[in-house]
Amino acid sequence: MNDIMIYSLVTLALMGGVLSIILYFVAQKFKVFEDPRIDLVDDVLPKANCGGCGYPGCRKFAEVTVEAAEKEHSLEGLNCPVGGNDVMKEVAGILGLEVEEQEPLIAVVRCFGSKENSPAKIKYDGPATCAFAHNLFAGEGGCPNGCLGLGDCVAACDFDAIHMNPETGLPEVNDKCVACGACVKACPRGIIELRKKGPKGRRIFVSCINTEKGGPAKKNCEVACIGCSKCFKVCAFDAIKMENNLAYIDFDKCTLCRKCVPECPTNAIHEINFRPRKPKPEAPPKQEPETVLATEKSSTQSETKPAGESNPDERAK
Amino acid sequence: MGGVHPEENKFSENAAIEMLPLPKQVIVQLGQNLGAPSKPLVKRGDMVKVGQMIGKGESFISANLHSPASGKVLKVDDAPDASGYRRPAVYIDVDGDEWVDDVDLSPGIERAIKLSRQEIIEKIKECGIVGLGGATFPTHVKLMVPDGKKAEYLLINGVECEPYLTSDHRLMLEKGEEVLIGTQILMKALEVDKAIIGIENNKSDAINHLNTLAAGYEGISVQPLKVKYPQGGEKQLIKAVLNREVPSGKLPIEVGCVVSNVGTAFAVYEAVQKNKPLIERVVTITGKAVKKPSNFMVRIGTPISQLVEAAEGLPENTGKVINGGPMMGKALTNLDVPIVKGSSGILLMKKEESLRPTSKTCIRCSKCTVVCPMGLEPFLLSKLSKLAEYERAEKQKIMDCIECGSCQYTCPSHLPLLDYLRLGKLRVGQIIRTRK
Amino acid sequence: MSSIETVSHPGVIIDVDDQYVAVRISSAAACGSCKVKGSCGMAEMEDKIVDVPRQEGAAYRTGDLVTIYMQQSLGNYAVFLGYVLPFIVVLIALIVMLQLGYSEGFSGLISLGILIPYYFILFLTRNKLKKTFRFYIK
Amino acid sequence: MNIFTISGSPHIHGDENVRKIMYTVVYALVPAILVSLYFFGLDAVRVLLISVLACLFFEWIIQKYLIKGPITINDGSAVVAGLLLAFNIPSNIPAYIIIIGALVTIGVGKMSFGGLGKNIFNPALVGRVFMLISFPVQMTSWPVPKPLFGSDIMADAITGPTALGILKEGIGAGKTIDQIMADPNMPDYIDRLTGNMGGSLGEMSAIALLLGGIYMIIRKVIDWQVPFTIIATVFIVAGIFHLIDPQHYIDPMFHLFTGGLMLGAIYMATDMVSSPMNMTGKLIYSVGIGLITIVIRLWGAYPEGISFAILIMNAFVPLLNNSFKPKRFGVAVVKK
Amino acid sequence: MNQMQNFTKGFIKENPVFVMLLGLCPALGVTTSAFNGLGMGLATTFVLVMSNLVVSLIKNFIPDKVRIPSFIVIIASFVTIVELVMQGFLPALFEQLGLFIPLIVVNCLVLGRAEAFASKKSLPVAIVDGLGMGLGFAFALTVLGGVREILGSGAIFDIDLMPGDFMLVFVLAPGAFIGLGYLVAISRKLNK
Amino acid sequence: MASKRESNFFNMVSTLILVTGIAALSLGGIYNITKGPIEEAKLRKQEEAIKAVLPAFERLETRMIRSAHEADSLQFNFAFDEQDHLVGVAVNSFTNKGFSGNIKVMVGLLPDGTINNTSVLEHKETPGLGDKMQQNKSDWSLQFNGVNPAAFDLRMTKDGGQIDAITAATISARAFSDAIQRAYDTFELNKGDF
Amino acid sequence: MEYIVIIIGAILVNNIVLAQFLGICPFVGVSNKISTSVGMGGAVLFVMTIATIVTWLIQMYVLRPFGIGFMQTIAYILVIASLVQMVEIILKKVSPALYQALGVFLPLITTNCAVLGVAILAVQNDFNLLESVVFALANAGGFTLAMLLFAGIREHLDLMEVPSLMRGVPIALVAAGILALAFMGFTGIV
Ligand SMILES: Cc1cc2nc3c(=O)[nH]c(=O)nc-3n(C[C@H](O)[C@H](O)[C@H](O)COP(=O)(O)O)c2cc1C
Ligand SMILES: Cc1cc2nc3c(=O)[nH]c(=O)nc-3n(C[C@H](O)[C@H](O)[C@H](O)COP(=O)(O)O)c2cc1C
Ligand SMILES: Cc1cc2nc3c(=O)[nH]c(=O)nc-3n(C[C@H](O)[C@H](O)[C@H](O)COP(=O)(O)O)c2cc1C
Ligand SMILES: Cc1cc2nc3c(=O)[nH]c(=O)nc-3n(C[C@H](O)[C@H](O)[C@H](O)CO)c2cc1C
Ligand code: SF4
Ligand code: SF4
Ligand code: SF4
Ligand code: SF4
Ligand code: FES
Repeated sequence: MNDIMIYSLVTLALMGGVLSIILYFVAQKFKVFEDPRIDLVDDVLPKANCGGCGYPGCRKFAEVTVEAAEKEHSLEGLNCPVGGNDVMKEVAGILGLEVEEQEPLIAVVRCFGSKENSPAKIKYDGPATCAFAHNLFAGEGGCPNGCLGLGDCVAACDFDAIHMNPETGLPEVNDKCVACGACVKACPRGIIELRKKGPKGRRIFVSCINTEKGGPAKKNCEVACIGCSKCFKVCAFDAIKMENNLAYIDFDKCTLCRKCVPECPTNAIHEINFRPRKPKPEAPPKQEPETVLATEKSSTQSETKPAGESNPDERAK
Repeated sequence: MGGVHPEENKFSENAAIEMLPLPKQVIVQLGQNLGAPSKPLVKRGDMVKVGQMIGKGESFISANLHSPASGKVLKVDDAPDASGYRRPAVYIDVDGDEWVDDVDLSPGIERAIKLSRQEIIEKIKECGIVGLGGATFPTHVKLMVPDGKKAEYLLINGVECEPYLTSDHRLMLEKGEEVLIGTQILMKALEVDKAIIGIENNKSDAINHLNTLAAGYEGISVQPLKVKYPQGGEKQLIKAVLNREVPSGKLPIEVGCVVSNVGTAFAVYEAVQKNKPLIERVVTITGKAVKKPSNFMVRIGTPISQLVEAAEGLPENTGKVINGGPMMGKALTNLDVPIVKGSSGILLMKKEESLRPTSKTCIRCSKCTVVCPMGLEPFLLSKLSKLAEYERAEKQKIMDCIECGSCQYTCPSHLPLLDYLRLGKLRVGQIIRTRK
Repeated sequence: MSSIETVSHPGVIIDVDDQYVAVRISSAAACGSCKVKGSCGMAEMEDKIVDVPRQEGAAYRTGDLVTIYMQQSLGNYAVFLGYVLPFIVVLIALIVMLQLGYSEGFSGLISLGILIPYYFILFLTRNKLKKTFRFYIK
Repeated sequence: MNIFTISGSPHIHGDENVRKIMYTVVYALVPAILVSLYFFGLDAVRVLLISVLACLFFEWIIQKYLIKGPITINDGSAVVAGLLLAFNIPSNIPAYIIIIGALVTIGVGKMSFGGLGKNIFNPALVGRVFMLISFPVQMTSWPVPKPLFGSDIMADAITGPTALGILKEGIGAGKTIDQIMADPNMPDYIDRLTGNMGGSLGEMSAIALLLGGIYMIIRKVIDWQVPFTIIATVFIVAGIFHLIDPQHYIDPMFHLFTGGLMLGAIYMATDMVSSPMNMTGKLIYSVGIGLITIVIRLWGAYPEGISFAILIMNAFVPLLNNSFKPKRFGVAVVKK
Repeated sequence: MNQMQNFTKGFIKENPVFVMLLGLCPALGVTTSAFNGLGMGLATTFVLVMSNLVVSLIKNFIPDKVRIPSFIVIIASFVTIVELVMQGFLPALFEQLGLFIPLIVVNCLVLGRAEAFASKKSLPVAIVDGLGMGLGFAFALTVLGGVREILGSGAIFDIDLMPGDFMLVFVLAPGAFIGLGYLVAISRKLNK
Repeated sequence: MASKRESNFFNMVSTLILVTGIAALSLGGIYNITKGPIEEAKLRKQEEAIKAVLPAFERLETRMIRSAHEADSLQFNFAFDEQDHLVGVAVNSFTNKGFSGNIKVMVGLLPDGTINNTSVLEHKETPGLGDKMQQNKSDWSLQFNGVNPAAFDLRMTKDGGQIDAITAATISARAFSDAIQRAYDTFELNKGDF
Repeated sequence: MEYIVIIIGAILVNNIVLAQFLGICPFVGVSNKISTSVGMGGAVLFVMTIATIVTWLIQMYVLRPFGIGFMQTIAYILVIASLVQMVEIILKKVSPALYQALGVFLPLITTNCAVLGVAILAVQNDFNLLESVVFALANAGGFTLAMLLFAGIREHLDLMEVPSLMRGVPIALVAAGILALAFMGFTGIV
């Protein structure tokens, strides 16, 4: 061993010693340490950072879940809609907890005022955003609750799950939808609802949220719900509510018997993913050609309040 | 600061005000003023007379509503408004022109102001006077100067800077004396001894006319102003006339001013001196293709289609109908919409004028910033609201925008600046309200 | 208030006492989601805890997600006191020592040593600073 | 039934548009183009054509195949960029270098940022500086002007230095100003004014450039303050140093009429996309350009500095826009 | 994840430079030619693999609080070894890489891998990871160096492809940024 | 997974001291191994440069000599043949007039002051331009060989001298010749002492 | 005078980020807020200077006399790492409020290759102590300038529809390249 090695040894070991002492005190001061489970949870999350869980980003959600597990020993109220049950199960597994299954949801578009059903009576010439058009006027078709077709919902979706159908001028949801709810928030008219996907994706809903009386409603749109209550009367399961001239089907009560569908004089009730009916005299309701899903229907909130912001009084001022 | 010079196109400036015949049916919207809608006082089947109160302004910022015609109430129901949304309205089938008794219908001019300050305000409230300059803010509220504030000046807004419109211009020429008396009434109500009538230089006849008349009225003077849009915005007017700047987010009273439109002054005259409620107003009907651009005295509730008839019909190639001027007016969805208190003109635009050129991207020319009378940066604000960066937009004073449209008018890229600004203001407004 | 520039940071309430709310702020967004978080700086990157004075009438629950904020100018002031001023002190000490003709090694040591009194002064004023650097919860 | 159009106010529009603005710049460049044709003849035509066409072509192909957005080559901005790029290069430069320059101008300087209006840096200058640094030999061999009607003593291929080049060379070699001015290659005042000297296509005639500048000012396409402040700053700083040491620092007028100062100050610093959005910002930006230009001219390795100066100040533009806001109506009052 | 994926991910999918944006300083600083890039990449790979190996071996011996400093010491030792060996046996390359050799110590990639991988996973996994990441880094540097060399001097690995003028910018500082910028964009496209 | 050692004071200090100690020892070891090659590499570089600029020689003698231009010294390497005759001097010269940064040049002078050969040791000039000074990049610098600055103007032709500048890199060329001039002037000034 | 040369050289001609390629990671990673970039500059200023002083002392009084220059890398990095930690711990101890304010204000503390690089360069350039300090100061200035410009540029670009492939880092790098191009104009002024 020559001088050089001795010098090196002494110098470095000295530094190591000093450093470790400093670090010791640092360690004393910074007791907080990050729960390693946060990383583990973070790893299984889908990394979409979409905010669908209600937290800013997946990492935050991971922190919150770990914290909830620590403090409340349950993950109640915490759900990653994108990852769905599988991911939540994994998360729960990491944290040693159980989650109850949540039925998967999907976005449904509750308007079928296509270009044909609700022809344009006015020409809109402005920025292509529903939010602005909603504040400016009732819509090209004239229906104050109907879809404006300018695609704010499409722009809001991070999952490529909702697209404009250029023929109908209406958005359509496909099975990439993870029910993050971004489109629901984006639609100024409250047309989109997150609805249970249903067994084999089968579901029935009223594809209209127009609260106008029958006359004006029908004047603007051929497939508007005119509040005639026929479906209400025919439903044996008390699944249909009538409010504000509008029918709404409660998914939990609906048994998917399909009795109401042919009953509607304006074909406002849509059924999705059912096998075609046996030929019946009456033409089946207009339905999207694609298999998985299609345009959708009306929801809880629309009864109480004509769909979120769509209240015209909130306009302008 | 700022401002633009659109083509004036005041086709109807020499057309004297004519009475428009009574329509068969009037639809009186219940929400005609800024603030809460009036509460209906009549129901289906009731018989009403002209001037009878049919709607009551119950909350603090709200105004009374009177029947513009005599006849039978057909129904109280929703009626589509200018934008196609349905709002509550009173439908009246007109069967004549029978007035309530206490209105003084004599032609003479009543000069002496008999009522006290309190009574004046009461009367104005009673008669449902709202600002006729466009915002339809209830005038009696404006006259109740908050404690601790003192009005020094009354400014009468005769600027009428919007292209095409001439209703205020004609009113000043034909009813100059009444306007001045109305001004005196307002002065008394506000307890100010100075009133200034601001008029743009392009209406020299009105300036001369009022100047001559004003000699007989103490404290009232006329101030000619440079022609530029939006000289008539109240903050701009105060700045131009008195060189005072209303602080951001504050009302004119902060700098000791109250601003009223000439039409409002006229309505105040009629209400206080003649006991006549606000049931009619001057409306200009004009447009490049309109055969007979004119100014009409129109009853509130008259369908716009009737006004169009009176101007010798809807031109073939009408592409857009605007309630108001081309800079600030609202496009209408159909012609069945009734005239409301705030309608100062109906502008018919040709098809080729009514479509916007396609917009390109912002080239950062800063022309919008230069013309903005409020010193804002429209290119930035509209971008921020497009990207939903509302907090930043708020910090950049988006709420100060007076929606004059100068920026969008001038933008060489034809960007829909004001459209996005409005959206941003709406959202920011919501955010501010939830914060409280 | 809104016209004053502020810096804000999301965080989670971890503790509440009668005067202060302790908020744990996690690292800045860009780093927070970084895979190799904490490895770029040599300092182990730990979350920081901030004491926020309680505001009248507000209810705080442990675990709440909150945003804390502080005036922008205070941030700059903090940087000034924490980094810039000591730098200036060191620089001046160094120049003075060298001008006085001391050797470079000695001057260097002294100029570093001058940080000790500097920090001592900071220590003496810590209560005043505590009042200055106030945070708020949004 | 009549279908009405509905849109938000305002319903009328002024008659400005982007195309008009861009073509105003093109028209403003016409005198300078004519001067360059006079001095360089067909070579000038060649450079101008290649540059403009290449810019248009790259803009088109990038928009069509890479960005897959709307094609906007007819808005005139690529033409302006192409013209100004051509104005910044010598007339004898090989075609492939012009094409590379156009690719950098449009591809790197403009389209990478998203196209018109989004770029931070002046595209033509990005192209120019890229070429200057990549191809210093070709970019700094200046053909001697050969006026259309002049005597044909000068052979075609003669290259000569620019006035600034001679100056820098001379100073570098330790000569005094008097010695340098005695150089037979040094253009005299008249030549400098009319552009009869070596240099890029477009920096030839100060008079032609000024003429176009006045036209643009009248048409309100540019603010006079920007070119004026740049030129004034250069003049003042150069003047101060000239007064201190006249044998080492040449007189300020020389700086004004040589090199690309006029071209840069009038046409390139004023590019609205890459300059600040309000007057205070614009003034600071202009002073900055003037200072950096003269610093590079006096002490840098490069004889000319305005291209660098504009690009550097371009980088400050976002900060300037952020720090200097227009005077808000009613805001100063609140403070009191 | 099997070992093969573990090894290959560093090249495209999780390329440290193009995707994770780590170690950008050397990536920009030394890539004036493909050879320099490769040299730097291999040097870094060596440090990465060796420190992963050592860290993985002694991970249980090290108390948590001194984890990072210990890693730094280990990494710095290997860097110094590279430095000394290169200086002795490859002086020309050493001169080219200059400052950036000692800077391997602070390359986030190296420390990050030691911290995030080696200190948690088993030895073979750690080594394969180090090798994959290191070679991915080397790959990125070589590609960037190659692009800059071809565009800037018309050569690759010092072999002249064709004579003539090339775009000098690419061997200078601006070319590094611009080249890397577009390579990151291209790798995004490839990863889509 | 075996449990980690706890982070207590003793463990921390001992671990770090151990780690640094081992590191220090292994580094010391490696250093001892590489020391030789490193020094050799450095020497080789210097020697090669000298060999390249001078005729064959047997022995070197190095001295610092005060520069003729400024308060600095230049390294003079005197080369002698077997008979101890001076065959030439390799001057470690420099210039600060480069396009970017200093340039170091080894200048080989014959005893009469004639330039034998030159070699660039270090420079930061632009690749493709200024680096044409280097003989492996271009033959430009060969024009200095065999001339005696006493009778040859080392300035560029455009400055009135006899050297053709490097195309588009006059600055580097001037700087290079400045370095040579410095070596020559210092040589001339101190000639008597050799 | 030589100090001015050092300062101009380090800020404009050989800018630490744009020409020397040091500290690119924070430059790319965190330079997107104008409001904090000056603050980060202040932190870098302090850390860089202190680190440079300490490493200079170590170099001159430990490594050189003992002939263990080869330990430079390891010694520097250890010293710098512990220094940064020490500053933090002292600040926290001495003035918790100040420490917290900094924690909220600044994204991350700043140990990166810029600090180490500057320390090594100072020694490589044979600067004396004061020159080293000025060199550190100037480099911190250059770093701050670059960060500040880029914070502005990136805030600006965040509002623009940059093509998706170029969004974020790629366009920032291209812009940095263009700025580096522009800074080449300063070649030769020192
Ligand atoms: C909520 C609210 C309260 C107002 N209060 C007063 C007031 O107390 N006194 C007053 O003179 N004007 C008041 N104004 C009226 C404004 O000053 C202004 O005249 C009105 O908004 C119409 O202006 P415009 O037509 O320029 O938009 C108020 C306006 C609003 C919206
Ligand atoms: C851009 C803009 C332009 C305006 N132009 C006029 C105008 O020309 N004439 C007018 O009387 N009011 C105009 N106003 C409305 C005035 O600001 C103000 O509301 C009115 O003069 C107040 O009087 P009033 O309450 O009696 O309507 C304008 C408002 C804005 C925002
Ligand atoms: C990127 C770039 C690098 C340059 N590098 C050098 C260089 O290394 N040496 C040099 O003398 N000039 C260099 N120059 C300077 C220019 O080529 C300058 O025009 C030249 O030195 C003077 O022209 P001349 O040599 O043709 O007379 C460089 C220019 C650029 C654009
Ligand atoms: C007054 C004016 C000056 C311009 N100057 C330039 C210029 O110097 N370089 C350039 O590439 N484009 C210029 N343009 C065209 C256009 O603005 C430019 O290509 C944009 O920067 C592209 O986004 C100019 C345009 C105008 C109106
Ligand atoms: S369609 Fe709506 S709910 Fe479904 S993923 Fe898209 S945004 Fe989310
Ligand atoms: S569903 Fe709503 S958001 Fe979507 S296009 Fe229709 S109106 Fe717009
Ligand atoms: S921003 Fe508002 S106030 Fe300014 S010009 Fe535009 S519309 Fe008018
Ligand atoms: S006027 Fe239009 S193009 Fe000009 S800055 Fe404003 S928004 Fe941009
Ligand atoms: S490699 Fe230099 S900062 Fe990351």
